[in-house]
Amino acid sequence: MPTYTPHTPDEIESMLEFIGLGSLGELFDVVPEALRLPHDLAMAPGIPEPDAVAHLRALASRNLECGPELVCFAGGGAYDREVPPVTTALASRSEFVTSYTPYQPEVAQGVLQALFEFQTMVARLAGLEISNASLYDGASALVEAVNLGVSASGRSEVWVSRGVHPSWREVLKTFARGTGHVIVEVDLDQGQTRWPDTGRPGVVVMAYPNHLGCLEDVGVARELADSTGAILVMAFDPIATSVLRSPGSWGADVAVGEGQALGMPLSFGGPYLGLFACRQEHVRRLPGRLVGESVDTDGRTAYVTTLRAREQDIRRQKATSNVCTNQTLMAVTAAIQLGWLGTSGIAEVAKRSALGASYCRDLLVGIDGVEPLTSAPTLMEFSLRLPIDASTLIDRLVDEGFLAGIPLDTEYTGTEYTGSDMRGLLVTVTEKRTRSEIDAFAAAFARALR
Amino acid sequence: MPTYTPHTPDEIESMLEFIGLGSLGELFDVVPEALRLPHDLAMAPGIPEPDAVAHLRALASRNLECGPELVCFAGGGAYDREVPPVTTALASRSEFVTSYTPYQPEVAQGVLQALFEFQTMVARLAGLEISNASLYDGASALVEAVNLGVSASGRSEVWVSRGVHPSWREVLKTFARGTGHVIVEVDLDQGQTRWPDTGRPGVVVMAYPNHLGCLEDVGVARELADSTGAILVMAFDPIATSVLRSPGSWGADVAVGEGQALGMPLSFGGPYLGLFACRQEHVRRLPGRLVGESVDTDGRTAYVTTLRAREQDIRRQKATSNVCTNQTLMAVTAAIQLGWLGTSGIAEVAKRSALGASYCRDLLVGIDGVEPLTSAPTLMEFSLRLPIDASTLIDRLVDEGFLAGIPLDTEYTGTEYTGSDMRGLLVTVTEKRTRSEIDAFAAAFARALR
Amino acid sequence: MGRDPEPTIFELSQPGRSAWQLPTTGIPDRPLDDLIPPIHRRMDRVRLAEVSERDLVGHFTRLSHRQFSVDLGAYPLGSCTMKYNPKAFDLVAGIPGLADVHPAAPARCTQGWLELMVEIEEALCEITGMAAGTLQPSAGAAGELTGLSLMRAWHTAEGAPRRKVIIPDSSHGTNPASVTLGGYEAVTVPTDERGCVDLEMLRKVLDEQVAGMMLTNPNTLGLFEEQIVELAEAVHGVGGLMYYDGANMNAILGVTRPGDMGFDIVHLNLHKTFATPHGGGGPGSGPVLVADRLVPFLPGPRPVRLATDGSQAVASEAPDFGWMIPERSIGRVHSWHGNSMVLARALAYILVNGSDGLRRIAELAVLNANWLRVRLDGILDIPFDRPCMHEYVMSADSLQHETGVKALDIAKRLLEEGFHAPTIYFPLIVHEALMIEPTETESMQTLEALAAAIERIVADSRAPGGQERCAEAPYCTPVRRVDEARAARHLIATFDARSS
Amino acid sequence: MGRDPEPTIFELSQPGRSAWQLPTTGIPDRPLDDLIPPIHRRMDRVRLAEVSERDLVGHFTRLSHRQFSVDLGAYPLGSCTMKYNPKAFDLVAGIPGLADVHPAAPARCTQGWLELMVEIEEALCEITGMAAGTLQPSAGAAGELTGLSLMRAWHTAEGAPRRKVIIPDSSHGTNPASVTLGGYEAVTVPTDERGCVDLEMLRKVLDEQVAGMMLTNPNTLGLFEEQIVELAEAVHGVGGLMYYDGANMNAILGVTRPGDMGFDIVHLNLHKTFATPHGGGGPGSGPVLVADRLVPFLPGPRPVRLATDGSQAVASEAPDFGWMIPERSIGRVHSWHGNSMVLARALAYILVNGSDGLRRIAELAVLNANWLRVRLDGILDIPFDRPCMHEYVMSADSLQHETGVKALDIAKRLLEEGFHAPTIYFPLIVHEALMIEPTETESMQTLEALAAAIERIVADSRAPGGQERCAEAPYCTPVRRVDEARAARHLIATFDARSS
Ligand SMILES: Cc1ncc(COP(=O)(O)O)c(C=O)c1O
Ligand SMILES: Cc1ncc(COP(=O)(O)O)c(C=O)c1O
Repeated sequence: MPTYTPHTPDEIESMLEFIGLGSLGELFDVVPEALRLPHDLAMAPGIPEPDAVAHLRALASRNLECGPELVCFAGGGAYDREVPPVTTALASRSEFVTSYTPYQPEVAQGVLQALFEFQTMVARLAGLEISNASLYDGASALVEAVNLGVSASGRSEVWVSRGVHPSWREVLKTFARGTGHVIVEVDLDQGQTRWPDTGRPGVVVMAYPNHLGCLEDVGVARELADSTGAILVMAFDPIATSVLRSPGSWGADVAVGEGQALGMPLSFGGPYLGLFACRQEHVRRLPGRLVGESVDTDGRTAYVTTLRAREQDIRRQKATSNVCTNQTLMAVTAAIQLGWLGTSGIAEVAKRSALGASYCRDLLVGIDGVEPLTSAPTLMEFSLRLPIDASTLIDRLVDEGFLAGIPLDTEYTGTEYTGSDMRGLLVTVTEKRTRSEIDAFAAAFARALR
Repeated sequence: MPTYTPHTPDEIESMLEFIGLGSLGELFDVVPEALRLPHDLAMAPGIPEPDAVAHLRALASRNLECGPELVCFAGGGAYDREVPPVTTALASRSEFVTSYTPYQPEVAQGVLQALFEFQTMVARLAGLEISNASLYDGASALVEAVNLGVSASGRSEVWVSRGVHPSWREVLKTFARGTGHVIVEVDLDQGQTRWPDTGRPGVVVMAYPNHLGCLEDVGVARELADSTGAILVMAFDPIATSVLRSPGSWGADVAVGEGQALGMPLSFGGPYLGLFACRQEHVRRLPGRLVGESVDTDGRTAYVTTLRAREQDIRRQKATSNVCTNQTLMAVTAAIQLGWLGTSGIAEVAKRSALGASYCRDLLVGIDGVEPLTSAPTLMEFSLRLPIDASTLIDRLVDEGFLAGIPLDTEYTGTEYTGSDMRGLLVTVTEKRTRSEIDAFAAAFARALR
Repeated sequence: MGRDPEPTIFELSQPGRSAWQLPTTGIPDRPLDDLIPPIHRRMDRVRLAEVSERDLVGHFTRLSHRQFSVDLGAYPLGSCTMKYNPKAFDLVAGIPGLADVHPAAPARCTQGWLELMVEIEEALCEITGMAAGTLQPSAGAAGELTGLSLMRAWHTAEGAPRRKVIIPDSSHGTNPASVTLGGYEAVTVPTDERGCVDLEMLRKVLDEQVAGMMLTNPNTLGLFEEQIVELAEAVHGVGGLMYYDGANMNAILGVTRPGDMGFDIVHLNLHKTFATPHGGGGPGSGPVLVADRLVPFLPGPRPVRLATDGSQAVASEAPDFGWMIPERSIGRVHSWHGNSMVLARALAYILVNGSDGLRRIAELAVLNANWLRVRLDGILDIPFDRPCMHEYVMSADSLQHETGVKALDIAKRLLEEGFHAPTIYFPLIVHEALMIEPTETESMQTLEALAAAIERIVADSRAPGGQERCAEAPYCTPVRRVDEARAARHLIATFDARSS
Repeated sequence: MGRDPEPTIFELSQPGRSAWQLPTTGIPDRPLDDLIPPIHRRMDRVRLAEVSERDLVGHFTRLSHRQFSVDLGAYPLGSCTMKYNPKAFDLVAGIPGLADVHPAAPARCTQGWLELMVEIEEALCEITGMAAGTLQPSAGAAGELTGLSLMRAWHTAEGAPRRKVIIPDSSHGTNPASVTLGGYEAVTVPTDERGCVDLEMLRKVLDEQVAGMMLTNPNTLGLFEEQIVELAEAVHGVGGLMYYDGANMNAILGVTRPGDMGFDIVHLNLHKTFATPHGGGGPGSGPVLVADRLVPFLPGPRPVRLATDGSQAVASEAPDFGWMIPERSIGRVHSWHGNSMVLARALAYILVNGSDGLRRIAELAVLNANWLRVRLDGILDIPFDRPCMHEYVMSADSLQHETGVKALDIAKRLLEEGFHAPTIYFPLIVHEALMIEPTETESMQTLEALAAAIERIVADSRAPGGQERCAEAPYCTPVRRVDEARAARHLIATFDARSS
């Protein structure tokens, strides 16, 4: 029984003796006899660590990971971006990895200062005054933003553009059943949300770029929010925003995003990072942790979690959110990655992605039967209408060594031409994709449709 | 030109101005014009780090590494042993990796204490009082030991058993041309060194286990040393010694070894770790660094490099050795690995290796035409006489996914039966080899000889 | 080395400096204005820090030296299970076949991940005695909200959603917060003098509007709810569901199971019980396991074994894996499939420990806590002084009355002894609470050192000048006591707010 | 957190505790006595530490917090080139296709490694202006001894091995030590008032017994030997060979080359110039490059490009690689092929920098040193006050006379300012020497902070009580000034010697 516990048999005996017990079993005398498991758990006994690692390796070998064998053109909120070894090395430092929530600031300045820097960077990206210290993922950030919006506007009708990631909308709907928010989904037309003319939403939600990769005129949504007194929540991409107008400059009240692109591997969907920024006036409604600067008794700069009276451990049922453990290590990672990228690097990543996407789109729409799904401007992702089902195409391209993209639901393509097939495809190009990869991809794409 | 330098063009300009120069080129005005390179170095300009890493990966992919694709039965001083992730993680801590030689003990207690623990562990393994803080590799440790022995005995004739690793002997001979030591190589017979009856060596050198994997009766060498007043230098294996009589208990004056097996990957031969232990009386002749315990001005325990008057930076041409930079990080790694193994683990590694070797030898000598090269007892390595050239066999077995071992020179097999072929093979089994791997190896071995 | 203040990265920044290097793509360059219409172009450059790679490394390495962690010492933070996180599993997280898999890749490219998820779900079901589960929730609180959503879906399907959820007054703050977010009213039941839920009082608040009850067992006092069967029966009696907050599961692994106690919904904190590192406050993972009758409501898509006809297959009969959306699913609760890499680490931990090792974890966690409880007997108050499970609560109440030294002061003094502080002022029902959870990975020698440190601190509290010394502590941590009130009063939450 | 003393691992040890876990092999068990004859059996168990994995991690993590490093701050240690070590190359060292290759595997399994070695040898030849080389030496000193062996082989082949090797009085200690080990007598030539080798004095000691001369250029005063051509001519004139100690190569990368200066043998310190980390004192790598006429004597086996007929091919013409033993090889100087993984890191560094980047390194290293020299002008003595290369030497001689504060004291005070100390008391020819090498990876801001710290310390030396304050420093490092004399007097070099 190899484990990570230090106790030798002698020590166990002496410890038991010290507390007046005769066996380890007696420790559980307080558990009613009937509840005590009469047998071992129905699972194998422990195996040595190297065997367990080998098992996980064997599982891993049943996956086909993105890399030279499967060149990645899929995105949709999870991006195959350059993560330099320096980011991984720093974020792996065990002081960051194996610490708890910084409840004792005197011995947690490392994490606290990194979070303070993270908050500053996210606020700057979003063009807003306040950022929290992370949420679980893009979807949970959206849920929290809508909760804030409803609370701030006092109205629970939430208009959500279908440009918002379908999974995020689904999560929103799951939890809206509890909060009682009324979620109204709003269609896109040519990649742009067609907001209703009438009605009085408490919150308006849109994405920029949206799930089709399109850049919408956010001004329209801002006007809608102004005219109805709604809170404008904008889902943004932290890389794209380095070359696009920021949520703040578009007038968003709250900006949320998926932060995975800031140094996290794809990891089959997690752990990722929920970004959350808002205007100063909403700070007391902020969900999650917030780090503030203060001083210690010697007057030295020190960081500490603050405005704690919003949080569940203090406010309990009146808290702004229930979030406790969230994604601190990912926030630290993002701070490191953003430090590595810096002002010039982040814009370079966005630019290279955009150049690659434009180059790739030109090749793909040149293929017989392939059409752009919309004419709206796009940046690093774009959507296509295919002559066949997207899953079929993706499948064929896997055989050629490409992950072609993400199928788009019929909510985007309509069923007129396609029956129940999903003939929309979202294609993503990151700064890692080379010209020769794109050329080979386009050629394989054409072959797969022949 | 991507580099790791921080200087912006503005800063370069202002720094040049501060020192009164107009251009970077002027910094080299002190270099005679005729010596200044008139052109760039004839190599490609810099490439981005990810491209360079990709280049190294491409090179790596042209190797066939030990692992499931090439199951390793080769040893001979470089062993495919279990290196747990915990050893790698701790030894990779950047405080250990990116520090210099601990010249300033006040800020180098981490490395110094780790070396103090390393010295203790090596001394205990060797059964001797003193160990230094590392040398380059096994061969260099042997060279230093012989230098110590000659200096201690005052006689420069060195008898070296052919049981000592052939490469180490070669290194010894390379440098003996400078020191003027007379190296006399002594043959093995049935795996045991046949020491000459007459003569008066200053140093006697043998290996235990020796290069054929055999355990020799070290008592004979000890008697020889006693009767001639020679210093007995013993090459030992740090893992094997956990179940074998230690150099100290055999009466060795100096023990040297290759420490790679203590947590270092194969790494195509380096960086490895030279182990060096000796009796207390030789401490002032010790080569390399030595860490001692002392106190600081507040009386707290503190570690520091000591008996520095032996070293080149103080004693210059009278130093015991010229070694300066050596293998500190490997010594720290070994201390961690030995901490992980502990008393029970190291013996378990030796035992499992011996069990595997015995199981494997039984299978291999059962193959038609394969004979044991000697009848001497062996532990984790054993040598065979083959019906064909060893390189040919190794080559065939690579095709089957096995690295069969290391060819043995004709100095071990004699040329009577074999002409100039090398028909000896040294086979090694470590604790990582499973029964099914050994079974498959033996089957492939038999097939390869058919 | 850790003691010096570290400037922010923004103060290290110099215009024009950079660290990034990107791979060569060979794609022809074009101006961004060709690609982005003017109304979408950001006018300014995003001001991030501009540092060299060397300065980046220096900065974050120095910051790490200002941070305590499990790897530096014991972390007896009650309710948090800060056990040792095996280093081997960091390596698992780096395997490209796990790390570089896109979450939207087709199932044929992700069979290994799907199998891994099914494997851990099955293991967690066995450990908790439940039927099936979801791996999507990112942490305990997310699990709670998911569980409450399942409760709502169940009652809705049964007729009406109900209004109230019962929680004990000792419960963790996430419980009431989740109850509110789940659309319920939190009804609190008091703790009795034995430190358990007051069964009589519970019976009084039970009615047909009660959707269920949330409970940790052992509870946040570290005590086993001995009347758990009666509690569950009472709640079930009015048609309510029992929700198990698994934060304290470490105490009972392989000993007893929530499912056997009568719970219908369980969340686990993999980042506590299953040794995945806390990362300074996350990532976690909070899978939710449920009884049979709730399986159809689980979030989807769920990873499942597939029979040859593409339907869900029974355990280990089928080699293929796929996704399935439960019939009456409440829907997704995560952008993708959950914190997958945390699941991979937890599975490795479960495999290494196995049935025997998991039980041993509980035994030694409970042994350690009881040893410490007995060892410190008489040093501080122990409000509920009877055999505890994996943690127990002390109180500095008497000490505070006698000397003025508070739980907070003791916590701060411990920080300079090489230990993290225990959880303090929780649970709320104990005055001057200090909640200690040593975990099974600490040795007897470490426990003795911790006990000796507490003893010394308490003794010094009573010595002349003790109160002042304690109130001033800590002295030699990277910073000294931080002015929390000032941080809230004069909010500086970004570098840009500094000067304003 | 770094300030507390850490017990040795032996004090953490408890009998019967363990951390190890080994893979299952399935090989039937047998008693060891079946396998090992009694006379070979160790009677006792080796006493190693017996600790849990958790305690192992705690111990070495805490030790790491008691250790300064480049990643924590500037390390202006003259003659050591403590530049930033790019993290990406740690990743290179972990690639299984490099890390898990057995050094005795047949060449068909190691083509990648052979190519890598040929590539770096070619790059180093171009950088130094030499014809070919060996990658075997593990560090600079090993390179020196290899070089001296080559010298001996050359002269032996020419007729007789000769007796003497000339070194300047400013030379590094390894030079004279290697000379002795190489079987030569070291003859010292003095430094002239400009800080260079005194050419006249050199001429006086030159005769037919001189095998060669060892020299660094820039020398250990950080000055370029302006008369290098004349020096080389003089040595060559008596049939001697010129040996280039490459420790200071960082100053002249891409600017000038030892080969062009007239050197015949060159060693490089990859762990200095080519940014491979020093590892607390190693591993290093000290390749030796030589002029054409010495190539046949190089150590073997050498990695080479192979022509189709199996002979050595010329550059990049052939895709195959193999081993070749030079005709008149001096033999091996390493157990295997050298510190291969250090070579891999160095190659990556050379590729990233390329021809343009390498020169830029030299420029900025020299710029930084000169900036600091001018910045600190007048603060301490600068014995040879003229434009320096990548480092320069200051002296605390006047300060010591004036205040009693020594170079050692200044060094110790710097330690608490977040900097490593400069090299002190070297070169030996400068009293109270402080040798500063900032390297190119430190920013102007860091240099200014270093200069300001030195300025403050010097000012404080002169303030009342300054001498005492300085003599007592450092105050807040993990330990304070260590009693080095006591360590030597009462030697405790193992834990077991403690009590004795
Ligand atoms: C008893 C209890 N319940 C729930 C939680 C919430 O778990 P998480 O932090 O993972 O959201 C915690 C965490 O501290 C806890 O201790
Ligand atoms: C000038 C000089 N020469 C030689 C050496 C020796 O190099 P190594 O330490 O790699 O053996 C050094 C190292 O400090 C040095 O500075």
